Amino acid sequence: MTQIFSSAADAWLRLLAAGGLALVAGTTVAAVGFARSDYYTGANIHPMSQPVPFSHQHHVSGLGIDCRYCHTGVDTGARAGLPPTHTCMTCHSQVWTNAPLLAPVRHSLAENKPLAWRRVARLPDYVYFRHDIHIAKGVGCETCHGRIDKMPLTAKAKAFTMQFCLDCHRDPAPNLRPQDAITTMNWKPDAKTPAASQLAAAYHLRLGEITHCTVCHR
Amino acid sequence: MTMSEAPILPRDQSLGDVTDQLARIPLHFPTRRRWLIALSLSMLLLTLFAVSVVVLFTRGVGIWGLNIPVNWAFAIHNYVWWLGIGHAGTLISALLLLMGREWRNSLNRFAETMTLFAVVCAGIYPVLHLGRPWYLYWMFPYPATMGVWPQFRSPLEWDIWAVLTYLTVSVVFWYVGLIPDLGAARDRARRRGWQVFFGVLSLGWRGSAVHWLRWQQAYRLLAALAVPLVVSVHSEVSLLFAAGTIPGWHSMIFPAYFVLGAAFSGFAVVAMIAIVIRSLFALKNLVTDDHLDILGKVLLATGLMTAYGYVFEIFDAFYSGEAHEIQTVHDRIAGAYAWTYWGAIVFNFVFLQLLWWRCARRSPLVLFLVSTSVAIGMWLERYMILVTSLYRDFLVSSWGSYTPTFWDWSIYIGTFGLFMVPFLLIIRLFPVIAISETKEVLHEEQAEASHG
Amino acid sequence: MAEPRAYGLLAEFDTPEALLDAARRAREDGYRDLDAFTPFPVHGLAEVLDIRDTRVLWLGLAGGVFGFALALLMQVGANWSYPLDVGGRPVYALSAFAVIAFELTVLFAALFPAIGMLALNGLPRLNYPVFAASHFHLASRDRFFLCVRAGDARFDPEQTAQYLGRIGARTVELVPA
Amino acid sequence: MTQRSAPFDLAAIRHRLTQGGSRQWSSVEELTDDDEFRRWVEAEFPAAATILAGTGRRTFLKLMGASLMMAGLAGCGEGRSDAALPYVNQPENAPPGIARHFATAVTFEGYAQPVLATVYNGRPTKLDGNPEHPAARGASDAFMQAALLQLYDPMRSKTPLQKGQPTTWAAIESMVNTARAQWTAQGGMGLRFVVGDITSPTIIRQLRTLISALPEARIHRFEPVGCANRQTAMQLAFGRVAEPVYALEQCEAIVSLDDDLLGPGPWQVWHAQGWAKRRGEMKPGEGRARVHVAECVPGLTGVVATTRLAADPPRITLLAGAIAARLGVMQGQSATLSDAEHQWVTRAAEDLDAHRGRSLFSVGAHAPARVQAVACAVNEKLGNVGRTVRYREPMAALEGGSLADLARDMQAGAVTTVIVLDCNPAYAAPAELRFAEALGRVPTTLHAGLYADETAAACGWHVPLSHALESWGDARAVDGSATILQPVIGRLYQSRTVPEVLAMLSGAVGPDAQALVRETWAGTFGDDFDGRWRQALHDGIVQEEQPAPLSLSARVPDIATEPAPAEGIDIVFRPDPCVWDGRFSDVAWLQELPKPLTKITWDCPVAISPQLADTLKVGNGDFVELAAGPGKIAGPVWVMPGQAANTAAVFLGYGRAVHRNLSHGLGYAASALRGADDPWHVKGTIRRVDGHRSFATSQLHHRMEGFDFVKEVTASRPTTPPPKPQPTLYPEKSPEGYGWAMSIDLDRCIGCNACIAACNIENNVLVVGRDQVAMGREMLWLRVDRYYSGDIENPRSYFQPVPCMHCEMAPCEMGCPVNATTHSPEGLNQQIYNRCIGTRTCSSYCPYKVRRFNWFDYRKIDPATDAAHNPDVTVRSRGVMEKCTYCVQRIEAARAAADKENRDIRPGEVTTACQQACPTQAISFGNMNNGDEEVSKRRRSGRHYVLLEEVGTRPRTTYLARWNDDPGGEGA
Repeated sequence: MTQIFSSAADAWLRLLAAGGLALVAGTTVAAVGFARSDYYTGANIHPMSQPVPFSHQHHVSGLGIDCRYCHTGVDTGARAGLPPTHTCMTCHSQVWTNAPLLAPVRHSLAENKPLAWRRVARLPDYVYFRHDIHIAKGVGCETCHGRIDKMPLTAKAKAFTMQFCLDCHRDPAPNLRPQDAITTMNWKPDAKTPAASQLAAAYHLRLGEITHCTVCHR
Repeated sequence: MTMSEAPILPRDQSLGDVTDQLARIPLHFPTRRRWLIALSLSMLLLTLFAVSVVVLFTRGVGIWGLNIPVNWAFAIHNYVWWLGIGHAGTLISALLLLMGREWRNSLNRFAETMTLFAVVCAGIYPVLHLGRPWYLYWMFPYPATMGVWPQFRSPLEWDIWAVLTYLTVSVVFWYVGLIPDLGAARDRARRRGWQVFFGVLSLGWRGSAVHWLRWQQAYRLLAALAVPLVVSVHSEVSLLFAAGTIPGWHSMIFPAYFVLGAAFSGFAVVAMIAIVIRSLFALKNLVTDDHLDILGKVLLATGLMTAYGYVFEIFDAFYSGEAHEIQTVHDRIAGAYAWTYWGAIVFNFVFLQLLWWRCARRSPLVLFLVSTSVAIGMWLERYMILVTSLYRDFLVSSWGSYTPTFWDWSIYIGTFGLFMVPFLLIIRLFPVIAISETKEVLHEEQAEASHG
Repeated sequence: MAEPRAYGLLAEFDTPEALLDAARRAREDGYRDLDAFTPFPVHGLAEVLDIRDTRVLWLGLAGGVFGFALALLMQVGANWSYPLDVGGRPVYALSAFAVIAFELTVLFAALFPAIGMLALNGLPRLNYPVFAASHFHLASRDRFFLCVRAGDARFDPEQTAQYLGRIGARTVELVPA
Repeated sequence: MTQRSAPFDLAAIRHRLTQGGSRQWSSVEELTDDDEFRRWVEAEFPAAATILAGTGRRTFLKLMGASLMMAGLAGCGEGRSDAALPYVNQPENAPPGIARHFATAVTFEGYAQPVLATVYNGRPTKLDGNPEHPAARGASDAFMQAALLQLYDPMRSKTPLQKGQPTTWAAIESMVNTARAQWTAQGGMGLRFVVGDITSPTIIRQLRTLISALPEARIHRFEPVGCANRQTAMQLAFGRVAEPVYALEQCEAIVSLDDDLLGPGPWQVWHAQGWAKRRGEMKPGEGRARVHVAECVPGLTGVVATTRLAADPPRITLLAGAIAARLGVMQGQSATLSDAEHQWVTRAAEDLDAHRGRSLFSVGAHAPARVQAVACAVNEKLGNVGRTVRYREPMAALEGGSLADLARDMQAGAVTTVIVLDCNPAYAAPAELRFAEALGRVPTTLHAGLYADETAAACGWHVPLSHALESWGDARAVDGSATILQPVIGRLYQSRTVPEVLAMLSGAVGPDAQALVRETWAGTFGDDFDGRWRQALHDGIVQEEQPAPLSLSARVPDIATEPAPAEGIDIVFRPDPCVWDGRFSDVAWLQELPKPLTKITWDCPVAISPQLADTLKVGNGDFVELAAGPGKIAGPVWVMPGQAANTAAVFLGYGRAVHRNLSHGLGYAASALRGADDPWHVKGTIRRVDGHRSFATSQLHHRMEGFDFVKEVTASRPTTPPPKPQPTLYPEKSPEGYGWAMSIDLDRCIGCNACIAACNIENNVLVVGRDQVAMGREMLWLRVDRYYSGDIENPRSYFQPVPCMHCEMAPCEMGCPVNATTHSPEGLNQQIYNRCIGTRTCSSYCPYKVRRFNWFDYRKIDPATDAAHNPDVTVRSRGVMEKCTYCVQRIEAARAAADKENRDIRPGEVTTACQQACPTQAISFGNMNNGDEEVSKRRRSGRHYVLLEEVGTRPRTTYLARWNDDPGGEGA
């Protein structure tokens, strides 16, 4: 009998085996990574197009308008709410009255058709998030929505994964601020700010009780 | 069993003949026509299976006859049934290897093969029966962005691990045992294609003394592990029920009861396959009537032990005096599904009694029929254990009933295709009987003979 | 003249007994670098050739320990990372974790020696000198081969070949490297 | 996975319900009968085809719903539209996504059912009894809950019709104008109105004005159930119409002759609350509220009765006579009573006698008028009048002729115009009147209704009416107080309210619904109109002087004292407990509500006594034919334990002729047998005919089989056996913080289904259709188990509501491999739909089988429920398990409110939907770690027990054993 395989065959076989293993391992790692990627979570990626190129940067840091001026529901209800066209027109009936950029707003008013914004920060429908309680317990806008005052066009700042929510629900203290700093952007605790633990106590946080399922899912 | 002394294989055959005979089966396949017919039939069943699964996944488990309270039926009970069948393969192979029962060697290869695909059929059911199978991966611990993990206290979670472990170990055990024979087949092969095929699969096995040494260590170690594994796997399957509070499930005897039942049904199927294969490939010289005789005895033994389980279950219920338990026993014996109970008794134990007679054990036909009835009987038993416990549990108000639908049946019958197709391919492509081990036995016997 | 580099000499025997006998004598006569190729494990061959190796078994033990540890780590870890009240059971329900612990113990106790066996045997090895030997295909049929490797101190193509012939080899063949 | 409301939903809903909705429905209708389509279905959905054969549109839609999943494995297909539409001009104090509540009312047989409507973004999602209103006190019944779904019912009439073809209001108005010229010319000669019972001051005012303007016009009253019979009785007794009002909270002894006081109907909540109050107040041994019932068809009152007697209709008369005689109201009777009857009469009479002024003798409104009249006399004699019963002017005050009169006149050709206001005589009228046919002889016929029903089909013209929740209007509740109806949602279709239609008839152009109502109340409110108007709208009740009760003295009519020669069987008629007289038969979700005593859904049986079943050799589902006079009906049998031996009961509300109505193809039309003079009872024959129909029931087995799921306590044994100590290997729960628990008092439960109804709506429980229920796949989170024990001729019956037990040692949680069901620190057994992969292990392990599974995608089956979804609760998709959550959305809402104010949740701040709806407060819910809460008190009570305690699951839902006032039937 003669050799069935050339001496190179073994090399190929081993190469193949190694390649196969590498592929499997690589795919696994890639999949786990992909689920966390900005591409998948939609965080920090290019802002989606809106009917009006509304600039938070201009309105917040430029004009210093408080978040609650437009998002009126934020401390009273589950939803922050988008401003009705009328809110826009309170100013824009005076300034930029016929700026082409604002045409959609004027049409909306004229034809009594809502502006069709596209939702930037959305949670899955089975997550029952309440803005008001988070505000009431001292979680600032910035914590979840990022430096909105630096966004000419609005983009999602954080990956709203369950892990993201859990991190804070397990240990809220580091993300707490005094009520007067809720809407402040780029807020840093200063000398007068009470320590995180004191804040947590002051807000009567039910630590360890806000991670069970029905807090968010019903 | 005293067979280890008496010769199990006819001695008037040389090592060479045996080698050629067995290695020829893949290389110069006999009975091509019958094999092709069998394969195409199996293919049909497999297609039926595929179609049913597509419908199932698109429409939902509602296409089955399930309801509340009977929200488990065919899927789970066929899962248990298939898994049970699988166990015999491992048992025969491993247990008897350890006990040095030579007669095993003629049976272990296809017994193990049978195990592999029985376990595949079993393993696919828990997936099919999910309401949302596309989230199956949630049952495995992986770093999820949800931060949630599987629930390791759940018998269902245990089962996933048990079955996957069992499948992996079975494959490894099967393959390790196969390597030397693949080598032998390679050396018999003349056509290039076959040479490469067996050459690669045999990993260049060359039967060096030191290789044999390590091979034997590994193989025996695997066998030693396989036995407790089998026991644990089916015990866990039984926990899937025993861990619930439902009367008729919540019982201490379940693990033993299930393992024995599993071996019982498994040996029956091994016997069936042995009989078919030996006639199909004319292996009467290797799978001898003595083998059948032994199988018959084993079948009888495990059968009687299972019967004990039945008796004890009833005793248990009345001994506990627990109203619901007694109610369940009553429902089993006289309820709407009494036919499953009595069916199980008849098919499992009545025909079985034939095997007290040697001639019956040694007659392929009789043994085959008895084995078939056992397979059916055990299927009925699983059905009975599931449905009769669920359809009437505690509250009278939630009593219900269950009737399998077309799709229940189509998927079950389809799994036969899922089992047969790969099985047929394997016996077409690989040596169905362990060559090296058979030769070892043969040589020992000849040696004994020559030394007087 | 230059010696062709050889792998060794391959001596063919008819029965395992003949092989054992030959191997024993070869050892007595001082051959050390011996190997044998047989269609099935021949009792006592390892002792005669003085091969001792239990690493495979130790690998089994290691695998078991590894699997057990991994299982416990996984289950305890999961419940530590997100402790949830499940049916009033304890968070670290070791009795419940035992099942999967057992499974993984068995799993790795099986995988380690299986893979280890191949690795120690240097398999897969598709191309190997002895395959070139003219009768070697019978090594998986009904012939038993004794091999004196070229590495042996007393190895000499002619003398050793004659020696093997003397101790009953049916054929002797020089296997090129 | 879910559907949640976004602002401006209303637009979307209106769009779907009109365009999308209607097209889908009509097409499905055409399609289901079309062979071409059938072939297509067989090709596309083989399984569908098999089930499709001979089933209605609902089944079909179910299959479509399931088959929608063909669109891939997107099992939890969230419609991931990222559109965000703000208001253009945000309404005053209506921030999006925040629920607002409006007090208004829905009407049932003309009576107001005062409700508090929960409204999200202009979309009512829940109705609850108005807590401020004495006739509701926060409680509700199934019909009140269902009104919401009727509002969104896509089958509602959407446009005016002329001869079945869509037309415009303009066309209607011009038609009316020409007609009116003719009426005025002839002073209304030949103009007839058909109305149901009407309590609305506005409508009454308008009709009276119309009549005074057209003196020859006539009003005919027709209420298929109603209490016309009772009015006749009052005429007999007092010589004038009157309406008796019972104060059950005053009654220590109630004797009811075939009067299902606690049964379904406009009075249910009122009576149930009164009875429960009395039942709760009394101490053991002090008689509590003893109820003695003799009835021919088992009713809810019979279930809670102290003693119950099954009596055929003729015997009822004799029993009345016997009781009257014993109390000296009538001269000595020689009625031949059986021993059982005699014993019952003795006990009843003694109890009445022993509690003069604190008792009530009541006879069913459908019993012969004379017998009812006797009851008036008896109560007077007992001094109950003014205490437990008072008489008042009927709320439905309109005087008018009967439908029989109208039929006669129409046949005679004396009628030129018939205007049918919000009732359906063509379907419900006794067949012998041949009403629809007669209607055909009338030149001008106009029907105004919520549906284009049988009458609409028989009329030349039809106009759609607005639903009460879309309407300005007014109505009076059973207690006599008025409620002003205000719209809580914009009109979905081009419909008008009854006042608007009447205004149109009297020539007003483009009438303003609100103005018409204001006009009515101008007088009552006087100056400061706006103030009182706003007050009335806010409270949901008009503060006004209630007229003093009438003081009347009863004459005693003579009634039969000897049994009439018995020929044939007694056929009695009853309203269906779920669809009533058929007015609710298109509400899918009421169709699926299990009927209290039979647990049948989507169907209408002929209930016969076990004795009859035995003689006929029939079982449940076998067909029988009932014949009386010319009329015949055939229907499947239900053998009703405890029904009077010679009685067969047929139910109204089914066998609808309107093809698109859900009841089409279900059951029979009882009107075929009904007589015009006595619509409640006929003598007839019954025979077995071929055919069998298996019912879709939510409970297959009703006999308790010797188990004690429902425990009873008696005066001699006033406590349940103390719980056995249950050792456990597991860590004990700490009694810190909140420990949510529910306690259900089986002594108060009357099985009225209000809790189920409320639960379904609050928690978006989906309709699954008849076939699925038949397979045992109903979705009810809370079921009311019905058991009976004892002999089947006159068994003892029990109700037991079973929600999730929220076990502390929950077997289900242990079974779940993915942590989809876990335990909250506060003791909730949480079910997380979006984590569930559907292994169903939890349900297999559940000893109470309270878990429900989405076998298919049920979301698309019933568009009505679609629009009514509660935005705070996930709508479950295919393949996930669901179950009672203790209304966790309410708990979390309360917690958010509390946390914002840094306080604890107050006792009673969280109420579950079932608890809120229950008219008898059988259900209490709260924090069991706070010893002062009702639920903790109940858990300490002697009657407290745990269902299936031996299983050791430690449930948080527990029960209070039922009182048995009459152990062994030998008197207490």
